[in-house]
Amino acid sequence: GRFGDFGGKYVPETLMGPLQELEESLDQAMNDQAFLDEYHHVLKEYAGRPTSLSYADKLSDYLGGAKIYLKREDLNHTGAHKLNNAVGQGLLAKRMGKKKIIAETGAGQHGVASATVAAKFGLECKVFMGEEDIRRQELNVFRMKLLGAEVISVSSGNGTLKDATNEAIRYWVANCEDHFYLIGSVVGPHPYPRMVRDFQRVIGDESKKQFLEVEDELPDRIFACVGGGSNAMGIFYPFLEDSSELIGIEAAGKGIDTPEHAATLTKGTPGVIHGSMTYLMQDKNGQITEPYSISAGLDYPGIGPEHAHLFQSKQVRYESITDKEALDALKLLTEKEGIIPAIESAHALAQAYKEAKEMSPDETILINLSGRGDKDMATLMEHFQEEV
Amino acid sequence: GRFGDFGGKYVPETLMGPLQELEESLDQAMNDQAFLDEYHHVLKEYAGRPTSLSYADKLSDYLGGAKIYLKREDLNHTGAHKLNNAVGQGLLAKRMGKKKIIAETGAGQHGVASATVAAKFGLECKVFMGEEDIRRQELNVFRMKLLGAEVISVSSGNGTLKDATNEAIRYWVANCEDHFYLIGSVVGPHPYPRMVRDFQRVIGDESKKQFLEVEDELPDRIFACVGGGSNAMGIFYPFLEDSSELIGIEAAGKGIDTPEHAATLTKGTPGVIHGSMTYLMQDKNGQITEPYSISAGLDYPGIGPEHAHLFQSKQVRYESITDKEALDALKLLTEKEGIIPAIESAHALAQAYKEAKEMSPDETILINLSGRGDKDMATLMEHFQEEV
Amino acid sequence: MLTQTAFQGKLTKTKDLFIPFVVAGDPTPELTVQFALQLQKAGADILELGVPYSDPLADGPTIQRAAQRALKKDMSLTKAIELVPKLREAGLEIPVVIFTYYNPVVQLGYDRFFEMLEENGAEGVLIPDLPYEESEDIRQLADEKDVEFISLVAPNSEERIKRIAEHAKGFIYCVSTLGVTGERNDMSAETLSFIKKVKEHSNVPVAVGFGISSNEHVQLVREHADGVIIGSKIIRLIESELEALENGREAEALERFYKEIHELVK
Amino acid sequence: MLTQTAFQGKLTKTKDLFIPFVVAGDPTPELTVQFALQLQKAGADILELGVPYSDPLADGPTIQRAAQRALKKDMSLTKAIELVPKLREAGLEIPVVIFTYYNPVVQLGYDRFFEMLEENGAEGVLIPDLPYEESEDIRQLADEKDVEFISLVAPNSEERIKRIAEHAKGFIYCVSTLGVTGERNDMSAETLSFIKKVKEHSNVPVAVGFGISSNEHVQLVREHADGVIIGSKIIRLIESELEALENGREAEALERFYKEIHELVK
Repeated sequence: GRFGDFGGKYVPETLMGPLQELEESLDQAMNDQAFLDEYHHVLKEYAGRPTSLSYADKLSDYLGGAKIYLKREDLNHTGAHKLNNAVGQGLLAKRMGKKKIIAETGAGQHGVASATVAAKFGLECKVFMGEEDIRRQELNVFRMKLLGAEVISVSSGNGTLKDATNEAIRYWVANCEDHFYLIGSVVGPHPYPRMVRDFQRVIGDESKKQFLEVEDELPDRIFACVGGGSNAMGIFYPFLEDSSELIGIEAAGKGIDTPEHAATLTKGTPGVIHGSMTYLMQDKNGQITEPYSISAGLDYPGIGPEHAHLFQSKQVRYESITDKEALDALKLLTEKEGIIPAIESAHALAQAYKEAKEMSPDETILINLSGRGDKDMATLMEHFQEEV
Repeated sequence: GRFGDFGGKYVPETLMGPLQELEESLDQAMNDQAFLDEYHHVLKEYAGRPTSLSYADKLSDYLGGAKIYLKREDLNHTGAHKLNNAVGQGLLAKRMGKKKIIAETGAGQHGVASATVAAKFGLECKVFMGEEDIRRQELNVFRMKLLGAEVISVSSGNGTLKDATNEAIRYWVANCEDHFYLIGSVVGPHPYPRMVRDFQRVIGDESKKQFLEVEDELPDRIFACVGGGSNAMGIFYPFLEDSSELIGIEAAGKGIDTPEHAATLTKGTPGVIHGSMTYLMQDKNGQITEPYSISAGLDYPGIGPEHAHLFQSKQVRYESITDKEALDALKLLTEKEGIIPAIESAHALAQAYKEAKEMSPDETILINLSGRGDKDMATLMEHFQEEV
Repeated sequence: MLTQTAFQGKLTKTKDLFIPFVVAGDPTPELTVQFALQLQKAGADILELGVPYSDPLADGPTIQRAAQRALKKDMSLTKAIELVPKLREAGLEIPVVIFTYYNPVVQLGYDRFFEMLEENGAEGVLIPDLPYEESEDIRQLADEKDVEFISLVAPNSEERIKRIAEHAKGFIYCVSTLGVTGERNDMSAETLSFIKKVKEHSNVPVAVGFGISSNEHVQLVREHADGVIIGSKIIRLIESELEALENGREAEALERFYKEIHELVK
Repeated sequence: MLTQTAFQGKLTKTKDLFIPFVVAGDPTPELTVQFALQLQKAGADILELGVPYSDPLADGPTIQRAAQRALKKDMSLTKAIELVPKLREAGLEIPVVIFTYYNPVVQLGYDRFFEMLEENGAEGVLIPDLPYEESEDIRQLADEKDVEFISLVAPNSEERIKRIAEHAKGFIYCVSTLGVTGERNDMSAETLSFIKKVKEHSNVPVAVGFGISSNEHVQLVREHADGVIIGSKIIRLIESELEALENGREAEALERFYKEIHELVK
């Protein structure tokens, strides 16, 4: 259960049994062609996969450098890559005979994805969400409820994602016998980081096939934003042994030299968060600190342990992008390509733009457009109302 | 330019020239394989087509009758079938050398689709929208602006779709030399109804292929909602000569025995609206009356002339569904399948549910899920907040 | 060479025609009669009597407003036609052309429509959203009933200009500028060359409308065409009297209106 | 047959152990010392000194609140360890187990951590989120430093129960009910059979925690296990004195606390 120095299972004893049961069931499932077939069947006939690979011709021309391609996870059912993983874990829960799932959520995207698969697979669903996030994301809360999920307000801590995750883990500890905990990113104790990656690698697998079809060679560089890091692991993983350079982009918030950012690898240190040894943002006493990003999906003080390993082993380069750079990148994509990306994804775009300009037109770039910006409209209105 | 007794070009003389130019260019384009290839290329690599055909297993089981399949236009880029047509007309505008497009919009879906293709194809875009709709659909207005479109507020009449369409036509009359008018449904003067149908028939063409793959025979019945009627014409058209029974569903609003509905075929009479002879809602003096539906996309006093013809020739059966029935149908699909449909599409669902129950499990139903419900969240919150 | 003048013999001039447009019922049916009389007094040769419509897509905001005012007074196609005998009673002698969108005509039915035109003595009809290709039946009926069916022609009508002009009855309505009705402050060389082209093919007087709002415009049009059609400008003049009319100063308002029109077409 | 008791020779009983839990710095470091003394007076055999943590995912709301209070007083792992000599000075004689989440230990580093435990005379350590499989290194270090590394075992530890129990040091902490810390009002037959199973394999006293909140619970646990661990209930008793403490009625509050504890474990 390790990625180099990172990963592991740093959890209360009570969870060791359930994690072992999960690992065994997962290994069986991943070796069962019928399970894999059903997973891919649901992705194709329900979620809308494969998602498109779009050549951003106007954007590429405008920047005047590398050819830019977008992997369109925004076209996935419910509007982001999150569903891939929720489908996989939902099917696994069913296979394990668990009728109830729990999930944590920040902005609500993973909560919506979990509530969606719960509805589709006939499972009971409880979503833990910080009370502050519930206030900020009223629409997603309503959406989850409409899907039949129960949204549980978490008032401990600052009432955000970190606290919701703590509370979900606590609830799981107390109810692990009949509950499946559906974690939304490549974080948490083993085998979650590996499992979520394996349910998200479909992004990279598809991208590789599609890219070879249109360009006949692999992209020179691949960009993806990193909060917990599931969309990035999903697209990077199948390319790890290839020549493509992989770049993960963290949220620099108001700047990595301010206290308000979520650049875990850039500024954090190794430690344990949510059951896993990884990098995290903490004070000198090992108390976890509150991260900040305009993008709720990147506003997380930890990062998946496999990213920590890829950072340490230098297999992936990690950069960071500020709120402002991300918003500008979002606007440019919208104007040039008619695609409003999630603010999360816009972090990957911003870094890619910087590098694309310096590259030659016979080089290629692949960006994981992890989700659509519909959920971010309130934020965007606040920032752009005067400009547009 | 006729569908039986319906269709035609009832427009100011000034538009006769532009319509003729459009028709000639369209005919050339539709006979040019390069144009068709580009249209299909954009749909595949940009819009995400083909959209999935989803078997609604839980819903079918729950209703206990026919097997229900959903054509997932909600997975199309920008969230509805509207983009198919906007892509087609956008490419045609480019081909005709028009650098500026205009569009009318009600709730804003076609406006967003038009603004999207304008951004993608580098065209200038003006969207006409009633001032009342602008107030109600603040988010879509912002979205169009973010995409670089100019949104023009229309204060004449009641400030809704009908008035926006009038104003778009007026603007086109005055600026037809260099402007392309991108109509959003199978309405308007010839050749619009035919053109929009031909750019939407991809829905039916894909459905037929996909349905044959999974069921090895055609669906027994096909359901689609009808406002102007483009999603319905899109899915019906390729099946017109087949054995499948086709059912179009209009909005009965608060009931077809009240004045508040949009059931044009059920309650309207033939006449001329927006350049076309068709059915419409009017008073005894031939003044067009205001329709009503909870669903902005069905809230239109006319209907595409081809529907009027298919109604008269009984090739398609038309039914109507009230606001309440549609909302209940929406909720059931959400809970059973994890898909929140547009309220428009929910009208088709409601009628399909009624009939599915009476059908046998070896019969099949295909429903065009024309769009996703994200845009309707404010309305849904108002109606369901207490229930969920 | 003009061979047709017609309007049941009531139009005897074929040059220098002044064809004003008013909306029936704007601001009241009674006042429409009064304004029409002032127009006749100022030299109008034919009156275009507009029928207010809910969705007037060939009209600009000025005429839309007038239509809204008239609709509030419950005006309709039939009531507009029935206003014709009242105009006669009050002393209007010039031919009247009913200007109506197509849909109200469809609802009334062709038979009843022409019956009513005949009964009420309207001499012409103009349907702005019924182009040549869609109007064969109604043109034939109009011919049979001796009603002038007025055709419009636009600069971008291109090769259709000839066909439309050759079949025109009563007078031919040239859309001087692309666009919906409204006032504009200049006339282009292209417009003038367009008028010339229409005249080549037309057997009826060629009148120019859409955007004529000053005496300079009128003079310019007169030089090149057989008639001038004025709509929005007249509606605006009526509009500017609404307050006076509401406050019982009717005589004063009509007098001022007459003077303005007189200045416009002198 | 219990062969190990240890805690550097300070724990001589192997039965009827009362192991209370307090959070260092709740509500202040000084008062933690005072509450600890009351607990000793009421018969405590080992003190679990909790280190407040920002993300205590094995704790219920009561202990989370206590941690928040302590964090506001700037409590930390190092300061909690440094509280031990102060406890001794004030008269605490029973062994002290530092109860801390793993991350603060990682940040401090194993070497410095054990150095500090030694310097400050803490006899044990318990890390609730460091299960058997992840703790080999630290258990070995603890052995070398003569610090008791307390292991937890849960009913669903299944076949791991044997392994954990056999390697347990100091005492073994049985999670009586699945779940995070907190108070519950009943004990199940399954819990009792679980305790029995742990005892079969353990060489150290078997203590039961998680949910013990009444004298009835304590009596029941005593019958079957070697010790009782009480956390949330004690925190709640401290919490109920907060107002009195804030208003300077410290002696009265401590006395009431002592009586409540005495009743609980009598």
